[in-house]
Amino acid sequence: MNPIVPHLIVAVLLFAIGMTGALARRNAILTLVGIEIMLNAANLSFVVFWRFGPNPDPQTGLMFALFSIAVAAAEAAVGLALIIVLFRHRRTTSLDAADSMKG
Amino acid sequence: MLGIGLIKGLAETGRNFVGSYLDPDRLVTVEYPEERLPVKENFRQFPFLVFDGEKADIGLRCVACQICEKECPPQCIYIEKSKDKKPDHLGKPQFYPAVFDIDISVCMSCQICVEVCPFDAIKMDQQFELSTADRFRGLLLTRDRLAKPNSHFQAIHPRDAAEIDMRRVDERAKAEAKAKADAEAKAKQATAAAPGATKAVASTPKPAAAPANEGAIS
Amino acid sequence: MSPIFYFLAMLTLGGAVAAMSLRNPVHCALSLVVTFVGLAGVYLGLGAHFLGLSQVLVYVGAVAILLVFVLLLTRGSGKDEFDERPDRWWPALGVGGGLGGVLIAVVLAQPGLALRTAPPELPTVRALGESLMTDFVLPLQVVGVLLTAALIGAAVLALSDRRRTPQDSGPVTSREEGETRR
Amino acid sequence: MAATLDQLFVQLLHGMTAPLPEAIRPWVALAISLGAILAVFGLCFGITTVCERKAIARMQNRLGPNRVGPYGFLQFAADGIKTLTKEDIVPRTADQVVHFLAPLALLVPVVLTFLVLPFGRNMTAMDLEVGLLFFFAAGASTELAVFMAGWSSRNKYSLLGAMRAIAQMLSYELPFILSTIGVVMITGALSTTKIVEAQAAAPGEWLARWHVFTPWGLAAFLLFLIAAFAESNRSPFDLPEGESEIVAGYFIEYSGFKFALFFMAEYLGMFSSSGMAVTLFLGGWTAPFAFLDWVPSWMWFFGKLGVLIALFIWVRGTTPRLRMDQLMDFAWKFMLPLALIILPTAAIWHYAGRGWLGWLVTAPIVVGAYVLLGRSLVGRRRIRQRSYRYAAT
Amino acid sequence: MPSHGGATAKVPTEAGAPRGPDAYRLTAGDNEYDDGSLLEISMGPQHPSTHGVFRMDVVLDGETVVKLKPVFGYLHRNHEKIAESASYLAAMPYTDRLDYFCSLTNNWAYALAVEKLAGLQVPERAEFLRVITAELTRLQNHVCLAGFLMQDMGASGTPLMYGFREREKILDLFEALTGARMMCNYMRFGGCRCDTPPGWLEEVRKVVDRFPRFLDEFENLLSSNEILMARTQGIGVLTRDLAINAGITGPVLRSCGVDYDLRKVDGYGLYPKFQFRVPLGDHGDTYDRYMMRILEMRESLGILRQALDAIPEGPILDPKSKLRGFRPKPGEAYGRIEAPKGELGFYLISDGSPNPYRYRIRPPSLINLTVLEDLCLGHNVADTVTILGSIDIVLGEVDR
Repeated sequence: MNPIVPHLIVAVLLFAIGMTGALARRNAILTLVGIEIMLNAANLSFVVFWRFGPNPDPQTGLMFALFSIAVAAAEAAVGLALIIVLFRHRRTTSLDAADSMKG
Repeated sequence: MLGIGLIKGLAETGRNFVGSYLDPDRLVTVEYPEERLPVKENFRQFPFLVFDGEKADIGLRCVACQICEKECPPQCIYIEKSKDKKPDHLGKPQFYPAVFDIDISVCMSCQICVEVCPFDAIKMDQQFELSTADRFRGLLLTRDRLAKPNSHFQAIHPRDAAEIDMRRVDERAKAEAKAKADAEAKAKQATAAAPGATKAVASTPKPAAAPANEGAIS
Repeated sequence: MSPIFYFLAMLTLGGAVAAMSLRNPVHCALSLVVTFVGLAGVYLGLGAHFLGLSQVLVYVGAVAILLVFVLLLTRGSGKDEFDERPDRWWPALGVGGGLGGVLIAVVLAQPGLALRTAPPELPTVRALGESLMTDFVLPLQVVGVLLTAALIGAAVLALSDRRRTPQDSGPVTSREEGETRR
Repeated sequence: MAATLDQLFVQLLHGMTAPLPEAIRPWVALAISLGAILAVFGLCFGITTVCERKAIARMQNRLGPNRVGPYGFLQFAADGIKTLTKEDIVPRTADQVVHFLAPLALLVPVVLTFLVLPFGRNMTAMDLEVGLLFFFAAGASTELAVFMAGWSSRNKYSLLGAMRAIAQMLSYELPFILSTIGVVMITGALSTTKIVEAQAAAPGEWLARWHVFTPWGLAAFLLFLIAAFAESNRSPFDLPEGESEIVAGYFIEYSGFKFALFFMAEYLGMFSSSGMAVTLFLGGWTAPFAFLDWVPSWMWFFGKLGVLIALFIWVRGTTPRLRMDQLMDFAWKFMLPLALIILPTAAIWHYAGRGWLGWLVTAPIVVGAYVLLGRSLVGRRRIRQRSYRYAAT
Repeated sequence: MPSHGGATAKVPTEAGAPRGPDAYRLTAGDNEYDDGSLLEISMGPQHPSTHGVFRMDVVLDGETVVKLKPVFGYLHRNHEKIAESASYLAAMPYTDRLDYFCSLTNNWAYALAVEKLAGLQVPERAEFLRVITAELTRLQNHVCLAGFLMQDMGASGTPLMYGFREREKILDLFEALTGARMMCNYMRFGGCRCDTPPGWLEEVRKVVDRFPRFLDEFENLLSSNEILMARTQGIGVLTRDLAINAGITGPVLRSCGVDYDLRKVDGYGLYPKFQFRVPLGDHGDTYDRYMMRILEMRESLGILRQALDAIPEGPILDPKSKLRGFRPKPGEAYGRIEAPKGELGFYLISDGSPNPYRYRIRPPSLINLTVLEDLCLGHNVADTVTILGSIDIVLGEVDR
């Protein structure tokens, strides 16, 4: 079998799991976890295409994944800071509580 | 500059590290069961009852006056007075303790009993390895286990013992002199009446007091 | 495909499922770590050593720690947070499953997925660094700016509210309290 | 003869793996190396605990353990048997699974960090091109284990200890990594083997090119060492387990063998970060002077490791513990700026050459930065020695 | 029968205070604190650095103390009532156990009170012996305090062991003089129990001569240490007014600049004859409290040297004092001394019987402990431990 396929299927499943979780979970932190999983799934596909893909450029896929990791770290930091602020105001991390624009 | 104090401290511990191998003043540890410090003369730990002579039940100095029982701060002494009387070293008939118990687990070795005793009968021991596996019998010392000969007291508290022995010798000499004088007076009064009886009274305590005399001199 | 890959894939997917379905948020975060480690293993297997180790360093060493830290700070760890209604799960499962199905179908049905049979020569770290400094220098700078902004933003967000809370009294006020109380 | 002794263990490994088929040979070699590392450093752990207790005892003018075996050196065996036979108590409210996994999750990454350390010439268990990154990645994973232990015990003290540990390890991770970047810049490699080779004496020179012999290298070495103290939770950074404040920190609810695992992980972490300090700054297995090259390389490595461990012990016997905010201040306001200043200094050194010019330019920068940062750190808190007055009468 | 239901536990009583198991929680019924963002931990009675069986209920915001409640009484031994039912002499060994570091100063304070009550005169040699033993006690108390303080700061025992090494030498002196190392039970009404054994004063002089070397070592090790200074300076600041209002005494009071030393104020014993200075601090923080002890030790050494030079021969007990059947006239007396920890006072009322009618102790540890919360608020958990250590309490004295 084409070795690219199982790798891609793992990436797809990971993405689907992350998406399901991000939609279903109400805890803001777990939603963030879901998003992280989706980002990782995307990263995996980048690496897979870098490794097996037809693109002759040897490093673009790797670089994209690397930058994506950096962005994910920033996203996690800001997202979690937001959650802390939300918790301070609402005393909960449930996303349903964040339903008004005014703090 | 940051770090100077830290380096000073490191130098100090380093010096102590080396010093502990070289300087006996630094390494003060005594490895107890194998090495022992000499016991200081004043050291006190748990009282014992002094007896003169060889046998505890004859030579016990205690007259069961119960002052120590009353004064004992944690009330760890239990005394029962005897029904009968025995002659003491002066030849005077005295009570003796039928029961004399001290509870080690309560006693705090404060020496108050020793201080208040008018008969020099209870003294502080220096035996400190008193632990035992028997919680009840082992920790309640009865009269027989409390009684220790005067020679033991002389060994652990030589200065005190010498002083007390001197005093007791004096007392007895005085008592004997007085007894003699009394006897002589009696003898004079009743010129031919039973001279052997007084002699017998005066000579009874002699065997018991003899070792005490020797100890005081040596 | 080597059995190691299948093992790592199972680890990754199992971790992800656990991370999205366990009740206790801390367990979720810990399962997420399993996913991250599994992915790092997959990367290493694919020859992307630098990326795999960066994945561990960043995700396990920083992001996961940050997650559990926030869980602790928001007291989310003690309570049972799994009180969401199942009616949220069915649509979510529908969307997720549908998307997954479509994508898997696409992957399987795509005959034109060209395969580079010979593995690319694995780039040395030096080569990676050089391309970072030449071809990718603009993204690098942008990521740098982004990270700085994120750092400052996170710090400001987390700090600003702090000053207003009444409990955050310094030693000076406490001493005044002590005196008035006496 | 010297060369045989030098390569003794390498030859041994070759001899053991040679009859195996080609496909599994590297894996078997790795497994054997791992076993050897576990055995050697396990023994080191035992001996170090005894030595530490004896050394600290001597610093405190005590005798230390001296009952089990000759001079008490088998004390660790007695302690090991004791911890192994002790009852393993898990609190009823604890999260059983996480509580069980935490010591393992701590020990495994710590052991993995040893794989990339070059113990001698050709004696790296896993000679990765990104060895240094591997070391940091594995080291970073220990934080999670600490959190697992602290959180799963359901004890307030352990939770406080875990929070402290995580905050501390995260903060010191930065100077820990940044202080090594200078070395990576100068040697141009992330491979530990290459870093060590770069520090060997060049032909014709009498002194080795250890990084610690340069101004920036010395400063980076000290930073790395301080961060290593913090990463391995050793005094004066032993807040996560500060026994006088939070009793035992994150492993308060562990007993018996699991506690021993934590204890072991702490010491192994100390060994691995010391080993990395030796590798990066003290020339790894290279001899300091060219004429001492005949001494087997692994002896150099373990000798230097021993010196660093002795330093760890010495500091532990001396210092009081820092407070949490001071710890953070120290990491962020002193170590991090200093590490950032050291980076360009290393670059300047690289271009100014290792002659007198390099010294003239870089030494003042490093010393000046140290003095200024130190003064601002101390000055902000108005910390100084005081003089005292006496009552008039 | 008390019910165990959660509902009944929350029923407010007269002052709105909750009852049941929650009643002892600091955050109970307090909405400001009870929102779950604070952590309440109980430090002690089994805690490594509460100096015995002391307990602190601490409410933490992160690691900052927002509330602290000292809980004590775990070591209550009914000392005062026992003394009221025993003879005057029988209370003396019990005073050893108040502050078990300083049994000799405790003896002195009690003896002083009884002497006032019974009008006994202390011979001069006994007064000298009292000063010598009291200052030795001060030395060994302060070295232990400094050691324990450093131990609380996490110094893995090194300063503590140095302190104990020196204390050992002083305890050996006590043992040679009184027969016991800690529970000395040495002073009697109107003097001391026994005279010095031969050569004892020379031994004291040896120890006194060696002691400054130890103090220098200690200061080298610690006083300039950056970590120590950072941990103690500006921490647990006790203001002058609060100290005076709360009745703080001893080195803790002097560390905030109040010149109050009973050795100078009352001039009891022979202290007016000796030259010594009273060190004063200006900040009232933990560092000052620590340094007060170090400086006081140097002054104590001066007193000891003067006393050893001037000690006369003579009797050691007032001939009027009686061991058995001691019955002071009806009346009351308050005897106080500057114990190493502060003002230690004994208040006695006699009704002419062999035992005191009222026997009351003013323990410095307890009174000094009352400001603990004021000192700790707003500081770190780690600081509460060092602040407690710098106040220098002994639970035997706090709980009595």
